[in-house]
Amino acid sequence: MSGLAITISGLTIGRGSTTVAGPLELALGGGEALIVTGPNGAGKSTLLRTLAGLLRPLAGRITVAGVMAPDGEPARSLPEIAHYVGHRNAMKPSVSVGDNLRFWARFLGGPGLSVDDSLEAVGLPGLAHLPFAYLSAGQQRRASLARLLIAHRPVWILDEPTAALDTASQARFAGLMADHLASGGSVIAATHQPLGLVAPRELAMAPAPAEQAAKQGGAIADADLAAAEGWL
Amino acid sequence: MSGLAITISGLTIGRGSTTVAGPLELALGGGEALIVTGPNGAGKSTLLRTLAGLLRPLAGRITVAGVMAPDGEPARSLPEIAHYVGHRNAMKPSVSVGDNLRFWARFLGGPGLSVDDSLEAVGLPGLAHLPFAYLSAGQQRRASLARLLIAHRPVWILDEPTAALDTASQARFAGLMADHLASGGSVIAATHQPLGLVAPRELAMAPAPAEQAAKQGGAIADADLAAAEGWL
Amino acid sequence: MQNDYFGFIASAYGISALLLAGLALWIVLDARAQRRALAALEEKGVRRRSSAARPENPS
Amino acid sequence: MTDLSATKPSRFTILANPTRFLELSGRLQPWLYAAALAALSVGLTLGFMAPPDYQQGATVQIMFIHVPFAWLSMMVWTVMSLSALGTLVWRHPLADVAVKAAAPIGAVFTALALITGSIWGRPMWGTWWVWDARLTSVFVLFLMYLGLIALTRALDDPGKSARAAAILVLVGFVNIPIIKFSVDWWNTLHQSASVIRADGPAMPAVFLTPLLLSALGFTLLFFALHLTAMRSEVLRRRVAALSRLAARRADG
Amino acid sequence: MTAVFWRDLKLAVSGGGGAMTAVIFFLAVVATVPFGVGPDLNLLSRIGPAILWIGALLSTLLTLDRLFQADREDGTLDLMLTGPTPMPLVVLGKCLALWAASGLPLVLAAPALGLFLALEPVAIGAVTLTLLAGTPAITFIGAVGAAVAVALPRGGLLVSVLVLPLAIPVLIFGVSATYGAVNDPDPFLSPFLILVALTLFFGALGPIAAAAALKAGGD
Amino acid sequence: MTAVFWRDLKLAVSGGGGAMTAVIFFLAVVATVPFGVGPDLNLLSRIGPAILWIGALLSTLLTLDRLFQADREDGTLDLMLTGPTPMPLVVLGKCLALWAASGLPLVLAAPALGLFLALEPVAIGAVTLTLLAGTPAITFIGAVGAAVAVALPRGGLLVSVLVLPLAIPVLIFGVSATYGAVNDPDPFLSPFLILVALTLFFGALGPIAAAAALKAGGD
Ligand code: HEM
Ligand SMILES: Nc1ncnc2c1ncn2[C@@H]1O[C@H](COP(=O)(O)OP(=O)(O)OP(=O)(O)O)[C@@H](O)[C@H]1O
Ligand SMILES: Nc1ncnc2c1ncn2[C@@H]1O[C@H](COP(=O)(O)OP(=O)(O)OP(=O)(O)O)[C@@H](O)[C@H]1O
Ligand SMILES: [Mg+2]
Ligand SMILES: [Mg+2]
Repeated sequence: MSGLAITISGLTIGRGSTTVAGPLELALGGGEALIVTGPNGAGKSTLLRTLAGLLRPLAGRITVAGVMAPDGEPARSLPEIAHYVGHRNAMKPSVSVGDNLRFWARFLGGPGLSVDDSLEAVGLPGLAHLPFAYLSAGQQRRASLARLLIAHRPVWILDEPTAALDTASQARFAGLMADHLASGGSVIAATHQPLGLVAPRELAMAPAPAEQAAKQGGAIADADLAAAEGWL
Repeated sequence: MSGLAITISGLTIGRGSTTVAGPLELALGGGEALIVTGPNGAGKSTLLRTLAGLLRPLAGRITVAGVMAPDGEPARSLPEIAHYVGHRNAMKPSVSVGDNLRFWARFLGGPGLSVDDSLEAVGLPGLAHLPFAYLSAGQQRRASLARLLIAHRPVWILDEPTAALDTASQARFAGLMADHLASGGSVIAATHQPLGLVAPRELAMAPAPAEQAAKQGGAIADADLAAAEGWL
Repeated sequence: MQNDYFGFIASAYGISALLLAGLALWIVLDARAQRRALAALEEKGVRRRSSAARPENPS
Repeated sequence: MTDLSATKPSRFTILANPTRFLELSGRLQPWLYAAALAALSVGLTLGFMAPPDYQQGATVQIMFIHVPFAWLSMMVWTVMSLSALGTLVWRHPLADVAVKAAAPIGAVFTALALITGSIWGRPMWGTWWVWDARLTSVFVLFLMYLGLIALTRALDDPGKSARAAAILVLVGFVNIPIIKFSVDWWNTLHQSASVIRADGPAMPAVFLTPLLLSALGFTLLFFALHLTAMRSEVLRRRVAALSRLAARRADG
Repeated sequence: MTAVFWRDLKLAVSGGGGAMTAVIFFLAVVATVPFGVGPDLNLLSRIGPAILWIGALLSTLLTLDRLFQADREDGTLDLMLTGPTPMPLVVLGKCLALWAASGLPLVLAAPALGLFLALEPVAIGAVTLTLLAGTPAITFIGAVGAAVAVALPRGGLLVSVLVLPLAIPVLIFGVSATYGAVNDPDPFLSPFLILVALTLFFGALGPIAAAAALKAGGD
Repeated sequence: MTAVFWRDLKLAVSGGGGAMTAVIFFLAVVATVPFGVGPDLNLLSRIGPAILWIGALLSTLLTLDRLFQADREDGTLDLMLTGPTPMPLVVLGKCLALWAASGLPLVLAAPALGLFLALEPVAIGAVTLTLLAGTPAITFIGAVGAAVAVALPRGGLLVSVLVLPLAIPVLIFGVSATYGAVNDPDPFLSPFLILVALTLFFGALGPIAAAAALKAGGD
């Protein structure tokens, strides 16, 4: 159950060939939550997208062990056992909430709640038939979070998940995360507001090295420039 | 200076032909801030978009008095003396921050800070030459808030303005709002987190009828029908 | 004979010279614009630490 | 940089370091331009003094530019294909810079081959344009140059378009042999190779010498312009990189 | 309005090269035709004007569909709707910028392509002139379609049903005016004048209708 | 993959209206050419197959540009890239859906338009058959272009520009197979088989290349 182990070693993240942060070292087990904090532009989103497999790391490795991928083999990479919820909701506005979720259930595969149950869990009971575009910002976010429940994945990677949620929904979502952790999953979330988790681990992203240098004297070191230019 | 007076009488707001909330009665003067709160789907965004002139009210009137529009005539409608900052940033990703702001300064007209000064005010000094897409989510939001300063408008209509901001920027923006109020303007903001305003007035919106109905487990047929009508 | 073809030959050479000159001009102007952009950045304070010590020569 | 040049620079570090590349190319550049201008002026002067051809009359003058332009249009794409291999195999940024910088120059040479050919075709064939295999394949080459330019310029992030551009270049390379051998495979109005052929050139020296000289001159000119364009491209990327650093430096 | 015009023009010319691609696409369309019908210059010169017009219509349509979509998605449209400039003027500015960035280069490229298709000088002149007079109409019609598409969640269908039938008369009068200039019995002036009238008509009506659609479709 | 196929098919048929636009545009192209050529039925039936093919090629291009763009903008592409289905299969599903929604109606409309252009029955049959065999290839090639252009702010036209040179061989073999069926000395089978081979080849290569491009273009 608590076999899940994520190990990040020497991970340098970046956009294009520009280094944004790193190298990072980290180990996360089942039942643990990691909160990524830091000022705007520190690289939180960049880190989460790298973990989700959407950006190539500039250096370093991410390994997972101890869990099965949905296809029954032991998992070999983080993306195949993870859910990623980014800034965008990944739902078609003109399609009904239920059809949207049913599509993702079929596409993602694996065991999970039914559409109605997962909508109930995020506090949108009986809205399955409405076109997604007709929901308010917070309701859209909640429908998109329902995707976490509709196909089971041990790891949740969440980028500001509670951005548009009202207080009641934030509490409800904190409960969902607690359940997920209790069942041996883990959560990696970037946020600017408290998420209501009990004793999460925290990764505070420092302002980039260049930023410190800038504060110290306004110049950018050759090494930083070279890293930014991304030449060999 | 403090002649600004906004009067809302019998205002019923809605999407398409579906009523979302109302009728609302409200009077707001210069120097006053109104915080609109309520659960997701209560109709906060609908109200702000109606005030900004982007949705037609289903019933009721919005009147303004006591200020000049940018063209020098006495203002006759709220939109012409208001800034609206919605969920989206209204900036072109491939254009530099400075050019984006310069365009809005020309388009909106009226007196205001220079591009450099307004960027300084939101904590992005010297970034005018960067393409907007190079900024992180929170930096983008801040650049978009700089638009409030670049062309003066007495009323600011803000939909979750601090969504992606880090703590330092939230405090800085609270300062900007306080200055605006002190100079006789007013602020109408929808939010789920405290905005750091001193003694704002508050409008708590009730949950949307559809959701209430759904929660009571009965009569959703009405909402269905209304939604279907709105869809056509 | 000579005269009949003079127009063709002259226009062939003329257009070639024109296009090539245009290309060269564009390339040179672009090079200058980039150098100027770099200089503007450095002026704004985005400076390389070593560039103060050793003048760069992107001539 | 002193520390870098103190250690013996291998070929690898020279290409791996943009500052070093800028330095070396800056030194090479003037010589390339000078050589190009010298070869061109001698070649074209000799060309003007050449006697009219018995078949083509004075229009043979056009040959001294048309043929080099046509050769270059193919050579530039070949150079880009080699660079594209560099992008795909070694992921070297300089290779992508080379592709991006070469594309507009290649497009201009191709356009000039088309234009001078057209102008030559009017007196020789009685028409500006026919849709035969050689002409059409060169026109397609021109379109591919333009598509490539559009692709390399559409993204503001240089690293992103590199692989796509490299693949496009390699796919487009199929067209080069088609252009070269179109005159042999299909019968066309255009005349077949008389310089670059297995049994040696079949052309009198009065024409051959100026032709080869001006071809050499235009080739050198290409390399010189290419080098300048590559230098601006490297600088453009440096500006972009510094801008990003500045973005992160903005106080949080 | 001029602010909108210049900004859109800059965006079109620099960002992603809307302008250049339209011309390249036009070139490419014209180049495919000889592959299809064969290299017979006689035949090509007969169908040439029609091909040029079809190519122009197609590449204008391709640039059009995102005229307002991009502005809506990033929220710019909201601000334009409530801004101090009347909305029809904003739409007009956007249309003119789009035409200057993609229609005008097309018109300028037409003579060269005419040579490729072995058109006579008169035909080349006529085709360029009719394109100059007619392509703005396509842009204005397309603007209405783009506005409707932006406003309705499922507007796509309506756009094609709306825009193409309106654009086809422009195509037909453009082509027939061109042939009128070349073939003696056919008239040139009357279809050309109709073309100009169409452009003026849609130039006035298009922005107003598009602005109305955008206003009605706000959400 | 089937999930992707059905969803995209539903979206295309109900929402974007790509299907309808393609067919209407096809009609428009075919309807304008007789204007240029004049009422000479003989000539029309000679160039008819070529016109049908060119029309089909161009209208397929019209639908292609947003193949991945919409998915990218709402974040769907992110999830598809990291999901359990291999990306080439996802792309294949999307391509097949697009073809079923826009290519198939074209093929079905071809016989009617053939009559309009005074083609002989054999030619109509041949053109329909070659279109059926050849249009999927265009869609698959187009997918690569759409994938490359997905990251671009206004990639639409760029797609067509990148795609057209690659699609020209399909056009050539499609047209020559059709003429082969009509004119006796020319062969029908060998160009037709090449056409089928092209479709199979691009059916395998296109999704793989497109998937690679999508992966590389992530941000
Ligand atoms: C737009 C029209 C034309 C195009 C696109 C074109 C293209 C080319 C190309 C690509 C080559 C290089 C062939 C190779 O290296 O094998 C070439 C060579 C040549 N072209 Fe043209 N050409 C055009 C018109 C003409 C005309 C009108 C003439 C003269 C009647 C002409 C005469 C030649 C000659 C003499 C060569 C050199 C062949 C050799 O020695 O290899 N071209 N042309
Ligand atoms: N699409 C992009 N292309 C290039 N650079 C980017 C892109 N997005 C972000 N960046 C840069 O990467 C750096 C880190 O951005 P990131 O989005 O990871 O920050 P963040 O920590 O998520 O900030 P926020 O709290 O504002 O969301 C920033 O300096 C930003 O300028
Ligand atoms: N575009 C739309 N079309 C039709 N109905 C909509 C649309 N957007 C929202 N609604 C409906 O209007 C009601 C109010 O939505 P609104 O966006 O105003 O809520 P909100 O208070 O802003 O919520 P949140 O806190 O989630 O932003 C909701 O019930 C929603 O279903
Ligand atoms: Mg972020
Ligand atoms: Mg809201």
